[in-house]
Amino acid sequence: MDVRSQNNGNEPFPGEVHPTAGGGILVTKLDEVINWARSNSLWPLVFGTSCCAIEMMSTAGPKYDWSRFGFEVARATPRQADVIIIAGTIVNKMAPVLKRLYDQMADPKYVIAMGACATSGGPFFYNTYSVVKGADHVIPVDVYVAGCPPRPEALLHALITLQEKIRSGN
Amino acid sequence: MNQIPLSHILFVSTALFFIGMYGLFTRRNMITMLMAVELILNSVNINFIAFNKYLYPEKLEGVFFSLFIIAIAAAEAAVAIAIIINLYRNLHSIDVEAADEMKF
Amino acid sequence: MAFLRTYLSDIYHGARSLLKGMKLTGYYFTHRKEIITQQYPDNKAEMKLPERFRGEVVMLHDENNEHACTGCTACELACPNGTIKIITKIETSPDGKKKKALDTFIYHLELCTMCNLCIQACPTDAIKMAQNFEHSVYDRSQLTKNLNKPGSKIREGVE
Amino acid sequence: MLSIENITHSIDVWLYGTFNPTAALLLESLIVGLCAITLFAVLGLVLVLMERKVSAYMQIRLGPNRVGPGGALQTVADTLKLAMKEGLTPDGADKFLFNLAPFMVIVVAMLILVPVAFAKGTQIWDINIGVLYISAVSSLSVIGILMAGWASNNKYSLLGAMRSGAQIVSYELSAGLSIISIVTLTGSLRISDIIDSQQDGWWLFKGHIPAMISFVIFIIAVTAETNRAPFDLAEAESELTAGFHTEYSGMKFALFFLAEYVNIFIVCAIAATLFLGGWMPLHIGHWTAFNHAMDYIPSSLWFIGKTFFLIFVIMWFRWTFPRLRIDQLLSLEWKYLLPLSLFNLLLMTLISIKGWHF
Amino acid sequence: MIEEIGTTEQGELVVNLGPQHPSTHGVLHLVVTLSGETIKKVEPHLGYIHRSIEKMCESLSYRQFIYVTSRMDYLSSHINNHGCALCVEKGMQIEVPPRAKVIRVLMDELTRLASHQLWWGAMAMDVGALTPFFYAFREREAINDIMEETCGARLTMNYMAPGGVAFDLHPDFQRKVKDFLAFFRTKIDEYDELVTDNIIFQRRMEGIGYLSSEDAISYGCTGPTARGSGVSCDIRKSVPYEVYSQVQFEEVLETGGDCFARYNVRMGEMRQSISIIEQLIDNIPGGEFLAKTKAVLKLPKGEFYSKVETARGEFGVYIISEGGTTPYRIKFRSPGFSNLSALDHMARGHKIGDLVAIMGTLDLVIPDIDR
Amino acid sequence: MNASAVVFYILSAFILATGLLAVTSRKIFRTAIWLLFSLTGVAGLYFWLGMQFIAAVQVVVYVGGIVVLIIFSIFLTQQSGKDLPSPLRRRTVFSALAACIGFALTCLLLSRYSSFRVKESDYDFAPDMSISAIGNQLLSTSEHGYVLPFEVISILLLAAMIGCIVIAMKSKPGDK
Amino acid sequence: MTKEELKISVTELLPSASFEEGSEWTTVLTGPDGWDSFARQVRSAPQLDFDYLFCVTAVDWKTHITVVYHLTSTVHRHTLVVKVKLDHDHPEVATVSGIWRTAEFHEREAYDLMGVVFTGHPDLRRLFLTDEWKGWPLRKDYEDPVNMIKL
Amino acid sequence: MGSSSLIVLFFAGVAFAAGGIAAARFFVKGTKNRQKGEAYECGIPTSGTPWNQFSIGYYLYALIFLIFDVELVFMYPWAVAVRRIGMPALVEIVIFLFILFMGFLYAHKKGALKWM
Ligand code: SF4
Ligand code: SF4
Ligand code: SF4
Repeated sequence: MDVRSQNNGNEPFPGEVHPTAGGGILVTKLDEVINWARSNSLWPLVFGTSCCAIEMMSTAGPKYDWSRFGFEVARATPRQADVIIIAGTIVNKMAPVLKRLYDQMADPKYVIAMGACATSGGPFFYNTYSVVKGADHVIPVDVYVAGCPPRPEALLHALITLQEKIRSGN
Repeated sequence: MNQIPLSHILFVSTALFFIGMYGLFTRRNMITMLMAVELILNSVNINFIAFNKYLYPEKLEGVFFSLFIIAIAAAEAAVAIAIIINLYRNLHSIDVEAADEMKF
Repeated sequence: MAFLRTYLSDIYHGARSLLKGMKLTGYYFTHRKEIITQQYPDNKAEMKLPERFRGEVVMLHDENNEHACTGCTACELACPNGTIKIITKIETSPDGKKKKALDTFIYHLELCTMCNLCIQACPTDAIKMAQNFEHSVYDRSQLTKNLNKPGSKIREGVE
Repeated sequence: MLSIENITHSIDVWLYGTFNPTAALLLESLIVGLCAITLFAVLGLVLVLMERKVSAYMQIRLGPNRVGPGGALQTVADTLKLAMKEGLTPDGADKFLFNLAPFMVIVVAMLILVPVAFAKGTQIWDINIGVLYISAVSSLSVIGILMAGWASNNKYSLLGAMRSGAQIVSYELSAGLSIISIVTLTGSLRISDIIDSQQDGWWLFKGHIPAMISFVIFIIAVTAETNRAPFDLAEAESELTAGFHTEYSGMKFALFFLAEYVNIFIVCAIAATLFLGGWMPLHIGHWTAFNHAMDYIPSSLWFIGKTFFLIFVIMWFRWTFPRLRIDQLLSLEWKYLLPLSLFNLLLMTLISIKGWHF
Repeated sequence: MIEEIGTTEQGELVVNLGPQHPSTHGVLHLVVTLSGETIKKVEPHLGYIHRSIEKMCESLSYRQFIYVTSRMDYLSSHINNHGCALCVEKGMQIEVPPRAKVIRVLMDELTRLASHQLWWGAMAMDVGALTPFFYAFREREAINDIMEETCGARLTMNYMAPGGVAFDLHPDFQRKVKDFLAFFRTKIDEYDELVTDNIIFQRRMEGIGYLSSEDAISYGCTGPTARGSGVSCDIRKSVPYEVYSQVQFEEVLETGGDCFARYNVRMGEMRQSISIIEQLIDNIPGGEFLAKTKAVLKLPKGEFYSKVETARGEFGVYIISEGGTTPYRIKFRSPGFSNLSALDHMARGHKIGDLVAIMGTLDLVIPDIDR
Repeated sequence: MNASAVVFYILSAFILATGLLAVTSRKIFRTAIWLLFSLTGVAGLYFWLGMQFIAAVQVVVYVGGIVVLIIFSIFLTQQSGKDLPSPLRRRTVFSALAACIGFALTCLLLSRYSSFRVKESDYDFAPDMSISAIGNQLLSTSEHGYVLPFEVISILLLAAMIGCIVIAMKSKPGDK
Repeated sequence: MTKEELKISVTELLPSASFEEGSEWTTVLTGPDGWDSFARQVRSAPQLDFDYLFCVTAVDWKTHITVVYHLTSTVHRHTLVVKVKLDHDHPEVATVSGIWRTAEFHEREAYDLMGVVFTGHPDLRRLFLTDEWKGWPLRKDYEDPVNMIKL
Repeated sequence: MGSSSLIVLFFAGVAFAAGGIAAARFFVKGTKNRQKGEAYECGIPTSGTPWNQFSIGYYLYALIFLIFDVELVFMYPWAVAVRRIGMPALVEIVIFLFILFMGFLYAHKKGALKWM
């Protein structure tokens, strides 16, 4: 199964996309605490497909050190991860895998599309037969960051942007 | 503890013994049979300890007996499992019925 | 005996090599000055990017809101991945001459690979690479930009 | 002087003074239970933060520093987040065992706390078989891991659990032999007796080289038993993604995580008790003034200091060494540690019989 | 009796490693057949990052297509670009100015250093040591800073242009490179201390993933992978391009054929790269950095093949031109593709942990394989 | 009934219930887990009896050793996900009947002697004595010493170990 | 061996071969027949000893398809390029994966992207694309209206 | 506290774990989808179940471990008593260990301690 079917709009893609739920029964104060916790403890899934992954590793590296924000607990299994940083190109063969990984994550979950490829297909937008034109064709994306690759600070900026989004409660 | 008569403990151990017996009768799979045997051995051990405790609290013989039983049970389990594994290698089954064909 | 000798020397050398590694990590643990971490959002003020760093394509406007783009589409052609779309219009100059001019310069930041080819291709140096890199957005349509400012026109004398 | 012993004692006196014995016992139980839970929570928070900071400093970076002062609230945020995260149970799993496994590891970790002496006179139960109790109960934890690995119905989990099973049982031998070699010196399994016997010096120093060897062996063995790098094959990230807890999420995963850290704490506490005198202050021979000065440091601080030092050493291992391969891991135990510790034990016996120790 | 797929024979287990897996360095998908912990078979499944670069290039001009190649082996992006530029220059018969030649070689070697550093850290991480990764990145960041200053980007620089390089060197370049080399020379000893000499590491590497020299040639392995088996295959020596014939360096050869040999080759190559840079850094000739070329490049009808030595091995660019502004067909011979094909052969009979180590020493970059 | 008695009955119920599950469960892995719980319950019973040492030994050997070994051998020889074949109805009924009758008979016998009651003072040998007492008696060469069995155990273990290795490592008749 | 010498030895082995001039290496043009045995011979003949196949390329010439093999000898350091001309609609050629192991992957790639069938290949499947993919994307007449956005 | 502490801590552990898990149940409404419940295997649908025969080389270690474990159990009372008894205890344990060590050497020689 590949994304073509989704582009055509006929066949449903495996698994359904739902908006991430926050629960509706919480009082605001508690909500704030929980959002604070969630925003400060974003454990990324180890997921890098190509060049952007190197910059993601640099961000994890000593100079930029995303552990300052508490992001360093990169989990290899989607069950324990909170955020997928789509670092790199997503091709049609990979799309179901990405979708599956996203589906298998425990709620709440967030997605950052890192780099031109993940936001829109980037350099591989035209004249390629195998690249997904943006990861948001596959899974819902919370934050996009442009660049090819974005420099580590840009990724950190994206993470901060995501934190703000979580904190604001949607 | 003193409120519990010895017979209650013996009752438990007897029950355990017959549970083990039941398992030994019904199961055909060697590993599960081995487990049932372990239950039986345990029921015996309970008796030793309880008798020691209730009847001869100043002595340690019961303790020693159960200690040695445990040791022997371990050795027995080890050998039994080695045999089971070997059987399995040869027959690809550890059903007791299959073991009838054992040639050596 | 020889067996015992190698056995023990194995242990000795193994332990030594392990201790050597621990010494190194221990050294870094105790020497805070070796830490090279930069604190990104806090160091924005003193952060200095190299002047050649390519963050995004911008069009230069002077104080009169004038730019140097003639709408020649050289950059559009040079761009390997169709990041730039130039929409031109026909402008009639006061003296009645009709001239092709830039209407909108559409720039898809989400596609751009910062390869610098458009900049090199531009005959009038109307565009250049800026150093802004904070491109995170919630909605990717915000990444499609219009580079010529509203109401801007071409600077006099640029051909 | 404010010491934990006085506090617990006064609480005890107060309880039994004000309530009838049954109620007092119940209340005491409640307090102990709450203390244990708090201890768990605090240990989890502190140790995880410590690990992250230690690793950061060794890796020339800063580590968590933005949540709360100096990053102190980082683990609080993590815990809260984990508690507020969905706890998945895969469809294919054996749901009962899958959910039972975290309980198992946590309960085991709780039960090992029983004989640990946190300070002078502060012990939940000074059980007469002290160290044997600890090695007995800790051998239960392997079942929790096997259970988790099997019940997940996931190949990585199963492989991880099998590895961890083989590893834990193997290293139990050396750990046990190291403990026994100290027991030959103390002549008692009771934790308080073991600490008392170190009044005039720690066994690490009193027992000459054999004690040091068994100390080293013990540290290596417990590192392996707690599945810590370089023996973290059960969760070898680059091989088995997350090992036996691959399928666990949210709080269930957090419980495994927590149990791992609590186990580290406990084994380090045991090592400190056996070899470094537990809460005993450092005393050196006849330097009376020095010894007196040392006595002024509360015993709980001594205990915590020694334990955390050992925890640090174990973390240091983790951030320095590559992981062993499974066959190397096992041959390290069976070819090196086990014969060595057997031999070492005999030496130790000789020392203790001849009274050659100080 | 056993009908499920996934269990081929009794007691065998089929496990997927990847496409999302920490040790596959991207999206390689390995289907591993295990018996217990022992590997019976490894079957690579590719294409999870197949971006159809060859097809794309057919519609890109000769100036444009170069940048795409930095996205293939992004760790040697410079060297890839170099290979493409060489091929275009070969077709157009452009004479590259001497300054550009030296700059290119300098950049190549810096890229190689950066790539090997990353490899070192990542491989140590694969075998379970996490700290080396961070030390490696410290040095890599130093190189990245130098690169960024001159080329304007950290990873995908697009610095090569047909006929030379896109910009001149930054005025600080020489000083910074010298500082870096002095710094790195001490650090590479630390690498040895921390990893090479470590007994656990050695035991994990020695005798693992043996590849004989005949097999290496037959599988088309190149680069450090083949040189670890004693096959002399350094393009910089055998078909020297640019100024490689004028600098003194050794082709690092090891005969072990196992993981440790490959490891040592790369460590040796880092030292060789340092010495190459040291020889050149003070001798950068003046003059133009970019030959004058037409605005639109058109290759004559014909076929052109050029190869360079990337950090992973022989990278070949094969352009078939029909005389237009775009290539008619372009083929990239990527080193990782051939190196990967030997993986099954190397991994059989070892443990899962060894598979990770073997992949670590193959230093695969998946987009380079998938293109 | 005081707290201690309650504990005893809970423990007994636990032992018997998990024991019963262990012999009836259809999933073999679960069988092992139930067995484990039953054995742990027995250890608890020893604890309750004040025999800490034996309790610990029970846990160390049975739980830490035998059950782990059983689990390993399950993985090796079973399709642990498949249900065990259910035993023949006839056999189940027959065995249950036999077990029940045997149990009833034994209980009958036991009830005759239900007057074992112990004087309270007899319990009070200090529990701490026990381990060193065990040690002393184990090593003593006197009449009541167990040094000979102690050494014999080592020979038994040696025999078991060699036996295991010989048996378990014997390869298939087919392959060399 | 120089280019000329190579030509002579090649002609000896494969009399039907023609040569293409104008590139840096000796280039042999041949059809699919006899390629198999020719490959075997250039690999094993001691004076040729082409033990290293470094590139396999399939090219769609609209009328026909050629498969280009780049061979080198690591002993003699000479290079030979062999172009095998195949039918456009049913390109079929014998595999050389038994001679050079590396060809296994390269041939799968050529099959995947160009549709060249290598007879005798041990495992000829799609390599990069999914198994259910239709068409041979690197061919010039390949159209994919869904995925391919033409610039 | 006496032996009741075991019961207390047992329940404390259960309460701790249950409390944590229940909190998540209460606060988080998870989404459901078809793939969530499937086993994770690097994003590829798994084939077959791991609950199959599974050949492992560990069982020999477990076998030998069991033997040594029993030996260890006997050594605890020995270790407690050894100082009081003195030399004879040493002799006894030397014999004991020697016999076992023979088995160990045998296992070593037969390659039982080599990975299979
Ligand atoms: S955006 Fe650029 S750097 Fe990132 S993956 Fe795509 S091509 Fe590579
Ligand atoms: S930098 Fe490159 S990709 Fe971006 S607009 Fe310019 S030419 Fe296009
Ligand atoms: S930016 Fe430059 S190249 Fe592009 S249209 Fe304007 S003038 Fe032409």
